[in-house]
Amino acid sequence: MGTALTDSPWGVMLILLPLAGGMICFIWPRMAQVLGLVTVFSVALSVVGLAWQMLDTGVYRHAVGGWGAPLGIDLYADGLSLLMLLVTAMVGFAVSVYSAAFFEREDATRFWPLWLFLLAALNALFLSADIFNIYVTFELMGLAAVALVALAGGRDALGGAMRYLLAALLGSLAYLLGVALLYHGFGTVDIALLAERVDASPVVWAALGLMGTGLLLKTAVFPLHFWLPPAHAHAPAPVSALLSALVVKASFYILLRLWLEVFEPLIGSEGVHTLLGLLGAMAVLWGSVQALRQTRLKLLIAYSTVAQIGYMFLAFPLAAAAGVAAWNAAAYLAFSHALAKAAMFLAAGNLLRFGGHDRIADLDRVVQRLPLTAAAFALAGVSIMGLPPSGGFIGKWLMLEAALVQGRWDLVAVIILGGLLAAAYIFKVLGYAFTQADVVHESRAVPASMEWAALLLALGAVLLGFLAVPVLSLVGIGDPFGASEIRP
Amino acid sequence: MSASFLYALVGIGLFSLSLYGLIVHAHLLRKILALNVMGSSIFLVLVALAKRTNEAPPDAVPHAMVITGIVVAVSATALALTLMLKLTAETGRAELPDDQRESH
Amino acid sequence: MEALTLLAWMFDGLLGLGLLWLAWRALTCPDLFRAIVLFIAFGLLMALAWVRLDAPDVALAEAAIGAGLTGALLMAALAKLHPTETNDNLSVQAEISRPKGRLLQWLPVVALLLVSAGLGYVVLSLPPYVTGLSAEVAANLKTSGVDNPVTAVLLNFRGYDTLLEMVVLLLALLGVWSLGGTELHRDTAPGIVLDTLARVLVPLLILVAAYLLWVGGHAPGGAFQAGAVLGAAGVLLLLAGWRPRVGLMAWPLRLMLVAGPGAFVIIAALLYMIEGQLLEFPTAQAGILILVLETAATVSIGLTLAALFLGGRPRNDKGLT
Amino acid sequence: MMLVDVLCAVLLIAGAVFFLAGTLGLLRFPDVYTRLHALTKADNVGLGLMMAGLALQAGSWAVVGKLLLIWLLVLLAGASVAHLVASGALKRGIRLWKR
Repeated sequence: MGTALTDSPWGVMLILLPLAGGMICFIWPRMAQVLGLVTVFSVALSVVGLAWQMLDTGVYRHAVGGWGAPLGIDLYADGLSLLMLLVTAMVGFAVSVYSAAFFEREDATRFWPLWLFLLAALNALFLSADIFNIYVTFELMGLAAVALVALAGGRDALGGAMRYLLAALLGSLAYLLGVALLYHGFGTVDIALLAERVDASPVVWAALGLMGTGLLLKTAVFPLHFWLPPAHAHAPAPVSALLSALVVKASFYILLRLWLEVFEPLIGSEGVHTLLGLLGAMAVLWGSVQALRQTRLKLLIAYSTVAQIGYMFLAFPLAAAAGVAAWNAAAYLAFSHALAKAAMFLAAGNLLRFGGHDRIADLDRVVQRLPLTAAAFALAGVSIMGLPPSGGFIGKWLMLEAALVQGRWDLVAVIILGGLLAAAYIFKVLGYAFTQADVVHESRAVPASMEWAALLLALGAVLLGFLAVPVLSLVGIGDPFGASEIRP
Repeated sequence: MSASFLYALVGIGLFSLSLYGLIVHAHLLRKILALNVMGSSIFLVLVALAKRTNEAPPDAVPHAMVITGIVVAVSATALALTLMLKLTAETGRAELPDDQRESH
Repeated sequence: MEALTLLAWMFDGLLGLGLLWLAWRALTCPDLFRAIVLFIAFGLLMALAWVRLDAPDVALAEAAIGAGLTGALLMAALAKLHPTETNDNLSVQAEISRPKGRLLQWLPVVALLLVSAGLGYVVLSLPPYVTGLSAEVAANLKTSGVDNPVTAVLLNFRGYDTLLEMVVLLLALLGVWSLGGTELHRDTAPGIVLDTLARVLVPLLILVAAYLLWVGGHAPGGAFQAGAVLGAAGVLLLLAGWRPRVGLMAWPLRLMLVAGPGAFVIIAALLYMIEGQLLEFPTAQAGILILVLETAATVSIGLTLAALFLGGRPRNDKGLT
Repeated sequence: MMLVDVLCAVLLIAGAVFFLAGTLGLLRFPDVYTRLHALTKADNVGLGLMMAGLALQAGSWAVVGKLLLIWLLVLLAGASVAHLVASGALKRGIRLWKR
C-alpha cells in the first residue's frame, strides 16, 4: 500500500484534474455543479497524497516531457509550495461547498468552469519552476479571476473587474519583460539554474525592478493597492473569498520564491528590503485606517486584506538577520489569513443573502438570527486580530519575536498598532451585529451549508494556533528558506 | 551594435511609449491599445536579442515564447474589449468609474 | 559588401523609426477609428520586423493574429461602442485627456525617460554574441518528431506552456460568453461583392490553413498560424452575414471548441500512464502525436477566434448556453 | 546570368515607382474615391511587376506558382475592399469631389 501511494502521480493530477473537470463542465453545463464538487474533492485528495509522498521522499521534482531543466519545463514542490497547495485545497473545497448553494441555475453553469480553471492555474503556479511558465499561469489566473468578478454584473462589479484586468495585465507584462532580460542574460528560464548563474549585474537589478513592480502590483501592496477593494468587494461572495485568500497570495508566493532563489545575490542590499518593509508598514496602517472608515462590510473586509498583506511584507527587513524565523512567520500569517479572510467573506455573503444589503450600521440582531455566521465572523476576527489561540497569533508572535531579537522597535510598534486597529474595525462590526437596527426589513433564509462552510473555515483558522509545530515542519521540507547555509 | 540591439532598443522605446499611453489616457479603448503595443514591444525585445547568433539561425525558444505570448495577448484583448462594452452599456462612458467622476 | 550592410542599416533604422512613429500616433490620435487603423499598420510593420529578425513563424502569427484578428476585434468593438449610423464620417472623436497642471504633465514623461534610459543601458550591457538554447534545441531536434525548431519547442520541449496557453484562449471565450457579450448587429444586408468574396475566399482560406498546419512540421507554420487563418475565414463568414444554425450551437460547437486543450489533456494523461512523465512523447510516434495535437489545436483556435469576434453568446433553444 | 539580374532589378524598380505613384496619389487626391482609385491601380500593377521580378529569382516552379497566387489574391482582395469602402462612403453621404 505504501509504494502505491508514494509513486502515483499526485503532482500531475493536481493540474490535469481541474483542467479536465473545467472542460467537461463547459461541455455539459447541466452537470456542472456535481462535476465541480467531485473535481475539487479529488484535487483535495491529490494534495493530501502529494503531502504524504513528500513527507516520505522529500522534494517533488518532475521534468515535463522528460527533457530536463534548460530545455524543458520542470514541476517542483518543496515545503512552501506544499503549504500553498494545502491552503488552496482547503479554501477551495469550502468555497465550492458554499457556491453549490450560493449560485442559481444560470450563474452556476458559468461559475464552475471558470472556478476549475482558476484552481488549475493556482495549482500549476505553485508547482511550476519555470519563470515563463509562471507568466502563462499568471495570465490564466488573471483572466479567470476577472471573469469571475464580472459574474455579478452591475456597474460596480464591471468597473472593479475592468480595473483589476488592466492592473493584472500591466503586472504580467512588466513581469514578462523581466523574464526576457533574465533569459537573454543567463540563457535559461528555470529557477534552479538561474539561481546558480545569477550575479549582481545591472541585468539582474533591472529584472528585479521590473518583476518586483509587476508582482507588487499583482499583490496589491500599499501604493499599488487601488484595484483590490472595488474588485474584491463587488464580486460575488465566494469569488471575493477566493481572490482575497488565494489569488493575491499567489503573486506574493512568486515574489518570495524569486527573492529567495533568483535574486539571492541582491538580498544583502539594505535599500530593497527596507523599502519593502516600509511599504508593508504603510499598507498595515493605511489599510486598517481605511477599513475602520468603511460603511459597507465587504469593503471593510477588502481593506483588511490590504492591511494583512502588509504584515507579510514586514518579513523582508526582518529576514536579513532573523532568516528562517521571519519567513516562517510570513508563511504562517499567509496560511491563517487565507482561512480567516475566506471565512469572513463567506460570512459577509451570508449576511448579504440574509438582509439583502451589507451596510454595517443596519445589521439587525444578526447574532440571534444567524448564530453560525456571527460565530464564523467572530472566530475569523480573532485570527485576523492575532488573539491567542488563533493561527494569526502564532504568525504575529513569530514576527514580533524576530523583531524583538533584532531590536527593530519601529516594526514592533507597527505590528502591535496594526493588531489594535484590526480589533477596532472587527469589534465595530460585531457591535452592530448584537444591537437592533432601526429599520427592520424582511429577511431571506440562508442555506445551512453556506453557514457551516464559513464556520468550518473560521474554526480552521483558530485551530491552526495549536498546530504550529507540524505545520512548520511541513513547510521545512526541501528547506525553501535556505536555513541550511548560514546567512552572512 | 548589430541590428538585433537596434530592434531591442526600439522595443524598449515602445515599452515606455505604451506605458505612458496606458497611464495618461482615460478612454478604455486607448488603454487596451496601449497594452497591445506594450505586449508587442516586449516580444520585440525577446526576438531581437535571440538574433545575437551572427550568421547561425537564431535561438528558437524565444520565438515559441512570443507565439505563446501573442495568443495570450489576443485572448486578454478580447476579454478586455467585451468588459469595456458591458461597462459602457452600464455607465454610458467608456472610462473607469473614478475617471468619469474626475473628468466632469 | 559595404554598400549592402549600409543599405540594411538604413532599412532597419527606417523600420525602427516607423514602428515608434506609428505607435506614438496610434496612442495619441484624437480619432479612435484612425488610432485603430494606425495600430493595424503598426502590427504589419511589426511582422516586417520579425522577418528582418529571421523569425518567419512569429511573422506569420503576428500578421494573422497580432494585426489581423486583434484589429478586427478592435474594429468590431468600436462599431458596437459608437453605432455610426448617426454621424457622417467614421471618425469617433474622443478627447485626449491631458493631465492637469504642469508637474503632473511632465512627471510621467521624465520618469519614463529615466526608465527607458536605464533599460536601454541594461540591454546594451548584454553580451553581443550568445547562442542561448539553440545548441540544446538542435541536439534534441531529431528525437522531437518535427524538423521545424520552433514547432519542436512549442509542441514538444515546452508543450506544457502550449497546453496552458490554449486553456487561456478557451478561458477568454468563456469569460466573453459569461459576460453575455454584445451581439455583432447586422445593420444592412451584405452586398453582392462581400458575399462573392466570402464564397471564393473561405474555401481557399481553409485550404491554406490545412497547408500551414502540414508545413509546420518542417518549415515556418504550425497550429497557431493555421488556427489564425481559420479564424480569419470565420470572421469573413460572420461579416458576410452567415450565422451558425441554432442546432449546431449546443454541445457540437462546445466539443470542437474544447478539442484542442482536450486532446492535449487526454494525450498527456495517456502518455503519463505509458511513459511515466507528463507530456513525454515516445520518439517513434512523436511526429504523429504532434500532428494530431496540432490538428485539434487548429480547429479549436480557429473556432474560438471566430467566436470571440462574434462576441455574443450563441442563443440556442434550450436556453442553457 | 547578369541579364536575368538586370531584368529583375528593372522590374522591381518599376514596381517600386508604381507604389510611389500610388502613395503620392493617396496624399494629393482630394476625396476618398480618387484615393481609392490611385491605390488600387498602383497596387495591382506595381505588385505585378514586383512578382514578375521575384519570379525570375525563384528557384522552383512551385515558388513561381505561389507568387502568382499571392498576386491574384491581392487583386481580388484589393478590388473588393475598394468597392466596399467606396459603397460605405457613399452610404455615409460623402459626396464626390467636383472642381
